[in-house]
Amino acid sequence: MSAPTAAAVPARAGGTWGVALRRLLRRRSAVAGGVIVLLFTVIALAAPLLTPYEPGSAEWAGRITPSSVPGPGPGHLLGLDSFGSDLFTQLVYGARQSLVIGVTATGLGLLVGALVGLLAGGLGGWVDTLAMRVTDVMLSIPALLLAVSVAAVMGRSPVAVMIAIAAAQVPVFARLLRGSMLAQRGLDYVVAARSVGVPTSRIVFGQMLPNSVGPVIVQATLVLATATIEVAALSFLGLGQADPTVAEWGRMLVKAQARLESAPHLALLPGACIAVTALGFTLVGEALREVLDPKTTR
Amino acid sequence: ITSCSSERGTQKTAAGGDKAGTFVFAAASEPVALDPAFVADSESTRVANQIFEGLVSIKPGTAEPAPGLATSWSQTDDGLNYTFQLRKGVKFSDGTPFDAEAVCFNFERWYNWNGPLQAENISNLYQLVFAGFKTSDNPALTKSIYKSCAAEGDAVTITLTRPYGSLIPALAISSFAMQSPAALKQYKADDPGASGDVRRNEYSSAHPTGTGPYLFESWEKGQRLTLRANPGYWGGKPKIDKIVVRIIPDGTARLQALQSGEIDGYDLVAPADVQGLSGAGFQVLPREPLNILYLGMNQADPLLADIRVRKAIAHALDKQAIVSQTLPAGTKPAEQFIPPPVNGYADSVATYDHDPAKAKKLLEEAGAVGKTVTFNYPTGTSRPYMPSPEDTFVAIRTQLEAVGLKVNAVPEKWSPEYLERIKAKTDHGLYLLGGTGIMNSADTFLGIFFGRKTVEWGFEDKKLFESVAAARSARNLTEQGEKYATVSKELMDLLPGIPVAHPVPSLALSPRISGYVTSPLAAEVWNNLQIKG
Amino acid sequence: MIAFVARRLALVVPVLLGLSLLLFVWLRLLPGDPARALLGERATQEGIDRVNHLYGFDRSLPEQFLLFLGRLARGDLGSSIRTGQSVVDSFLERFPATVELAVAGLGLAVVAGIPLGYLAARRRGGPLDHLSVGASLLGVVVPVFFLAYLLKYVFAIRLGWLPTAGRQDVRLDATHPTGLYVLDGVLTGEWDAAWDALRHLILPAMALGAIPLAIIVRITRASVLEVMNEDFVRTARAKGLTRAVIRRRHVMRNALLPVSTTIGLQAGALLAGAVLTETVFALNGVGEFLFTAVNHLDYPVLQGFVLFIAVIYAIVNLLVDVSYAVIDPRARQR
Amino acid sequence: MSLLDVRNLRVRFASAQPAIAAVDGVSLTVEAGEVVALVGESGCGKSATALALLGLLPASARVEGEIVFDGEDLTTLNDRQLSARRGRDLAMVFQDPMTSLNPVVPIGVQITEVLLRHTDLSKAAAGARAEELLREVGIPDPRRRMRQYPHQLSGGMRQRVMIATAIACGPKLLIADEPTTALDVTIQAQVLELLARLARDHGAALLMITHDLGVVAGLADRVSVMYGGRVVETASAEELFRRPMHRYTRGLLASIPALDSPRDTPLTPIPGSPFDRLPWESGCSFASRCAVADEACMVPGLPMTEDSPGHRFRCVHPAGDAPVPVSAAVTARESAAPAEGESPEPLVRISDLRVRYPARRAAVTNRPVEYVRAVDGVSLDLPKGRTYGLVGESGCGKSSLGRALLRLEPVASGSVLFDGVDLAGMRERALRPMRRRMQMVFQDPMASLNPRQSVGDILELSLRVHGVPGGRGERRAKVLNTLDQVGLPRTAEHRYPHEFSGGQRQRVGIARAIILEPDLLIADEPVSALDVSVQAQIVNLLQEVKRTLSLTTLLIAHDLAVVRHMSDTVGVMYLGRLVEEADSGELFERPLHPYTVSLMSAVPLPDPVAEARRERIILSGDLPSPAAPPSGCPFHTRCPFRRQTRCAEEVPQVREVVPGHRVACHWAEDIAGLA
Ligand SMILES: Nc1ncnc2c1ncn2[C@@H]1O[C@H](COP(=O)(O)OP(=O)(O)OP(=O)(O)O)[C@@H](O)[C@H]1O
Ligand SMILES: Nc1ncnc2c1ncn2[C@@H]1O[C@H](COP(=O)(O)OP(=O)(O)OP(=O)(O)O)[C@@H](O)[C@H]1O
Ligand SMILES: [Mg+2]
Ligand SMILES: [Mg+2]
Repeated sequence: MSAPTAAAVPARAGGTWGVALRRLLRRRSAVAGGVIVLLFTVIALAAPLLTPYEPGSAEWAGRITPSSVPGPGPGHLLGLDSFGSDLFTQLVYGARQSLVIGVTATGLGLLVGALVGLLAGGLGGWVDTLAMRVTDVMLSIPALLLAVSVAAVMGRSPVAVMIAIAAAQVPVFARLLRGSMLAQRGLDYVVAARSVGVPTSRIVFGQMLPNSVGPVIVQATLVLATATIEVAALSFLGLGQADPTVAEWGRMLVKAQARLESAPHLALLPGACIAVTALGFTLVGEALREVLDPKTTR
Repeated sequence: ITSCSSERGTQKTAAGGDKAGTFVFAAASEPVALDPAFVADSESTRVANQIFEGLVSIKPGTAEPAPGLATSWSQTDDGLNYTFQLRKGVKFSDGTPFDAEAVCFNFERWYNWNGPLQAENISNLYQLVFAGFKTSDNPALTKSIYKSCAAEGDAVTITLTRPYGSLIPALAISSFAMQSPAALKQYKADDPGASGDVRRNEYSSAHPTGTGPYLFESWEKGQRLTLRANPGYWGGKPKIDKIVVRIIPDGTARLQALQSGEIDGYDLVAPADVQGLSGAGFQVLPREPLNILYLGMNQADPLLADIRVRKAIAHALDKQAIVSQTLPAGTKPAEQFIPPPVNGYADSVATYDHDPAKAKKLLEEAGAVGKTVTFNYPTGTSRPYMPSPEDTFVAIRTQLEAVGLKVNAVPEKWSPEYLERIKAKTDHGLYLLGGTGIMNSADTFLGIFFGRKTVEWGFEDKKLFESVAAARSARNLTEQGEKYATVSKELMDLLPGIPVAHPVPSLALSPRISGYVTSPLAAEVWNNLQIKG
Repeated sequence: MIAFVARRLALVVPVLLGLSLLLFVWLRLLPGDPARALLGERATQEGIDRVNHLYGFDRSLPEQFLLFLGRLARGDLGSSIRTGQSVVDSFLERFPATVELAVAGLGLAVVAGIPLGYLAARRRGGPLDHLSVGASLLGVVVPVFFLAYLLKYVFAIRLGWLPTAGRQDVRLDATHPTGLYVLDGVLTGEWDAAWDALRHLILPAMALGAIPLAIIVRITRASVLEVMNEDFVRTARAKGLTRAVIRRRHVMRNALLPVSTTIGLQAGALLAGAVLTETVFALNGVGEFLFTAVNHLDYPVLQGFVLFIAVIYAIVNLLVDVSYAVIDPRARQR
Repeated sequence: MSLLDVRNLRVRFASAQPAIAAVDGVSLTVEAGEVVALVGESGCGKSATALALLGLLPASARVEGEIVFDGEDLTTLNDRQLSARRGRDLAMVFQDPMTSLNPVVPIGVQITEVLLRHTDLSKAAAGARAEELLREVGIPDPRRRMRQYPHQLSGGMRQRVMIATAIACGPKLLIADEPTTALDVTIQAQVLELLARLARDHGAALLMITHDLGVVAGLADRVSVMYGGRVVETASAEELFRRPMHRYTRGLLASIPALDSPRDTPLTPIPGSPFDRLPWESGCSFASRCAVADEACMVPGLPMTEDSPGHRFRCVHPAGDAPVPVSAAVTARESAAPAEGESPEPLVRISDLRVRYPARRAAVTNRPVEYVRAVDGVSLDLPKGRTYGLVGESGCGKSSLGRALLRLEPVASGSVLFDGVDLAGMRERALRPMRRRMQMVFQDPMASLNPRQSVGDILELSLRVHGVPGGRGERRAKVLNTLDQVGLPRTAEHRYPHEFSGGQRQRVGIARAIILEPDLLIADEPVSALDVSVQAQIVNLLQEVKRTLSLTTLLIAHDLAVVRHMSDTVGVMYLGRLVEEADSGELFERPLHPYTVSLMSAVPLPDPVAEARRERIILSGDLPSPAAPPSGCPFHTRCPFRRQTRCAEEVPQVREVVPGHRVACHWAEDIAGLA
């Protein structure tokens, strides 16, 4: 029985989300993750304030050669990158790109996936069957291949990367939402709503949906993490953001592979940025999962 | 089984124990075919060069033609008859003798190809040199230059239908190497076989038979290709017993494999790795560049159709800066569309110095200040003549912007998108491209680039095309060189593009290998390599 | 049980059909011209038209699809337009490398992940827990190709313990009856060859296994924690059973259920990872070939390989379901 | 020396939110061969005590005090030493047989493993012994069962397996923690009897933990009542039920309806919830819920008072022989009950209702090929303004009937006439306006409330959906009004379901049901998820609501006493069929169907004397699967009165045997004669 814990919760709470948030704040890992995410968000937003230079400006190209780049020095906190741009500037603006791509890709995947899942889980019947067969098919294609093909169709642009990453997540989100919607369907509170005479659409959107989004939100947080990494993987495979001077961590990392021997910091820094951001999202996501999972609330 | 683990220590002793040892070379991709007649790619050629020889060879360390299976040759003044004196006592590795009949058999084999074998990807180089076949199934082909072959004891005479000035250097190309008629017949070299692709038939994948210093031993697809020293090689048995060609597609992986001692060498070292490798005691051997990297300017673009704009761009470029920032050490800026050692290099041409002021002025005259120019460049590729297109693009862009042009960057994947954009579509502007010579002849540069109207360049200039045709059909090399030199001059006035540089490709070798002499044509034969104990 | 397997199999067929249609349409939507990709830098329009005709790309789409299905029914998946090799052959040629890699990667993930996850759960909140969860997180957040590079740098170049690339020392003349090099070495008794092939597998397996390892560690940990709170584990303790019996029979057998599902799901993800891993370690497997095929718009190869992969994916998941049913008697009724 | 002597046991959970000790100084003795009951409500620390005895508490628990078992203090032993004793000297049967057996291990293994651990038996011998044990606990065909998995066994059989495991090594002390709460009454009776018999036969002492005073009455020698982590009263069973001294014990006894108590006795609920307790340091932890508490109760460390030998309690104001106080809120039910005789018009008339669920699906097509016949041709009337009680064992189709009535489950066939309109074939859209007139209260108050809506929103939703006239303000007034009506503070409006106790949540559930002022209320097990002391509050509330709104009520429950207490008419269901129906008083006095008879005799009475006098009919076997019900009379497989072949062949129809008393049994007249 869950009575003891419930009784223990102090009055004046903002619904289950409020409870979840407070529980989340009690977890050190979640707070650490949140701080990381927040930090990078601030960096992304305040990029122009953090660096005096324009991103992508190859102003100092004259100082680099194929086998050497100037390291940290006056005027350039971290030195130059292989195009002759200020590395620090690129990293700072890279946060923008990575976050925008990650958030948009996840949002897009979430939107489409959730729509499919909602239709399937809410309407059931042949809509459900069809949607699930299609996601079956999509799931049996390796996600990276899917992404690669999308990127190939769309050409090399950040938009293509977003769609590519989103496309691979659509079936995942769809299934998740459908699954938890179906689980809600038989629950007493839904039956109760029906018994009160609430129309189906209102039950689906007003009652089932808010209670089903938990796992989807968790997944979205985790996708935010993988998106950053996937952007890098796509770059590695020669897809994704095409303009080499646009500051984007994945690209920077891939580009720096060529100079690993002579200038390892060119790879290690964006690599670390990717890893840390992904870590931030993962920590938050994992903690959210635990917090929202009714099994772990005991 | 010889037991030898790849651990560095034990490997050294193992190699020391068996004096000649094994030379392991990493290739970026698998050879397409072992029958050299069908292939032009560098990995196939590299292997073919060890197994096969042509009538003409290349003087080590240069791009010069040298005696090969023919000890000498002569030609008639009209440029239509070439007579080759054949080397005596040479045998194919299947034991059959190399003689005049064998030579003619090879020429007739190429000449008689028909149907699918006339596809561009199958007989690419034959078509490039000889222009057509006995019967043309492909309407794009013209009349064959080759006419007939006559065996006269130890000599062979090749008759042409019209003069072709580059025949001698062309015959040094591995596609025209001599193959054993017996083996070609026995293994049905021209039969598509079960796979439906002649390049993968039994001959081409398991029985290549030539006269070269090494014999084909085995080919484990995707993993390795093994060659053994040819004990009966006319030039003496090679010092190395065995060659293994490994396939390592990733550049970083090749570097690391060399560093960890798993391989003895690889080609096309990334410019950034050169210093590190030589610092760590590896040999990094530069090749004299026989290539060109140019910035094309598509005249179908109205902006670029204006010669003042093209000239302005030429003056805007600081080639020296591009070279030092993005190209391998030793690279020289280019002034013409052919590299200096090549026959046809002009003494003096119009040059366009780095002069931003002049560039700005020209742009003003043309009313092009602040205009946006499309700039196409490829991504995800590294060519010998263009090791890092993205870096080069960035460098050029910066320079263009400095003189007041706006740049609309259009990056695309090298294959097929980029190639398609440049070669088949008209909507490109500035673009990066180039080429590597397959023989010491301007024909492989100017002949291919400017022989006819192409969408790549987007201009029509009958006079230029005629000069090129005339140069092609010059009666001998000297005459051809002179004619191409004029073409070169004309080109630099016309300025369809800007020659940027001749990037130096280099090859990395383990310190235990000695005796490697690089060739500008990358046509090294490994019979003189040695492995230090 | 048989009905269960039959039903699962019956579900695979429409998926494969749907997949082939989807693939077909989709591949034709890709921009670019396969002929151009094939002929390269100096291709002429005529040459391109000829190649298109040769491979039937000039026919109408439905016609092409029917032809494709017809050949598919005969087990013929066409041949690569890039290399000319038959798709079935090239798949079979490369498949062993991928199988070896995937088994090693997943094997490593399972062999290391389950005990680590178990220990983390048992020592919940302790240093070991933080360490294994933290380390497994790292595996997830570092891009595979970068991880591969770092591994090679440390273990191959700096320490010189392991080789950097390839499947076996090329100086070894090992025989390969099955194409699975380690197994070959064992079968033929060429122990040094087997050992060498195994050494070549270690780093790729680590790179590829990092993500599944992390996931397995976490799932195992969560699942063990959950099972340890189950009433029947308390019952087992109340019976006075020894720790070993409780762990083996009562905790692990139940905790492995979600883990086995995860392993099945990872099989798909593994292939994506294999594309990168195979490239970086020059293993010439299915993934690498597939990627090359995408880059060259090699339709027949793409179609064929993705279908193969889908079949394998389906088989793996069927196996997982069956193994699930073996562990869990309740699942047998479904 | 006692077999078990627990002294001043304290258990504290590091993680617990109010950092009150879960067990706060429990002292307890069990003599060899004695049956001791430990009674108390949810969360009072019973399980924690039991687990502490075996050293099975989670690592986060801190245990203090002494547990002297057989002369040895168990708290001084380490886990390895303890584990050698567990299962051999002390064994335990847990509450939920569904979760206490490992689902993936055959039950044979689960029994033999304990034998292999603690005895020198060979594998084969252990197997044989396990079979013997299974036979002993009454599992037919033990050899086959040994190889089966828990999910292939019914709940009762699983609990038998648990018991077999517990007694396998002949323990000196058997601890049973609520061993029957998860089981049906008829099964509960079987299991309880078995436990007591086996403990006796094996000479084991039995420590029986339960929240149900009724369960222990007939079983225990001695009873200890726990409240808030402490034993508040200890006495012999007889003494305790005769003279409960502690105010809590007294309250507990008064708050539960009993089958044999006069029907008119109103229930006296204990106010508040069992979790409203004070820490002992500040006095009697029951004080906050006690009607007679004063400053004297707030003295820390209240001692135990010994009243008569063996009867000790911890109360400043012992109840003594004072009469059970009657709460003013509860009025005599006669006033609400309609006059006997004239039966009002039915509001709902159900005829030949059938509800089915797919049970098995075809392999490939996924079409259902077999159905569970959850409701299998039931006809009944719900008279206007009356309460109809529906009882029956778990799975007999009570909920399905209730839900189908509201069209929350598709109706396979039959008709449901609501005020003359047939709901069965109606389209959902047409039905929606009707819903206003019929509402439902669900079993699990937590599950039936949307966790993401505040109570105000939940209540207002109904009003909005039905376009109850008036603006926001009026709706809000109505919401507040309803909150008052169900006895919730007005501040509840802004709170979320998880912020309430179980009883309060059920009040919200009731508020939602009555806010639309329906004509029909279906209450599906409205109190079975609640603690006993709270149950009375809700029962009283329902009664009151029903009276003030003159609701027609369908009360679904498995607790016969509650049904008897609340209903005017009672129907008994078995395997989807209605087997008996009569006026409440009539039915309980003179049950005519053998199933009803045995059902009633299985209910334990919270009175050792009555319990001892009573002749019980214990049903053998389990409920057959509703997917494949037996032929003929569905009950014939378990019927103690089964006769000839007719029972197995002919389906008995419901017929009026005595005026107003309808029974579906071929031999109802004979049974009537017997009774
Ligand atoms: N693992 C735990 N961590 C924290 N608190 C616990 C734990 N187990 C039990 N408690 C708390 O200890 C108190 C006593 O719990 P216990 O399980 O002994 O109650 P109970 O009398 O058995 O109740 P029920 O009738 O619900 O089984 C409760 O308040 C409960 O919340
Ligand atoms: N949604 C469903 N799908 C399949 N079977 C169901 C479903 N709901 C109920 N059943 C089955 O129908 C039968 C009757 O169920 P119902 O819930 O009506 O019983 P009940 O008398 O209310 O039992 P309980 O006392 O356990 O609530 C049971 O055998 C049950 O397993
Ligand atoms: Mg308990
Ligand atoms: Mg029910």
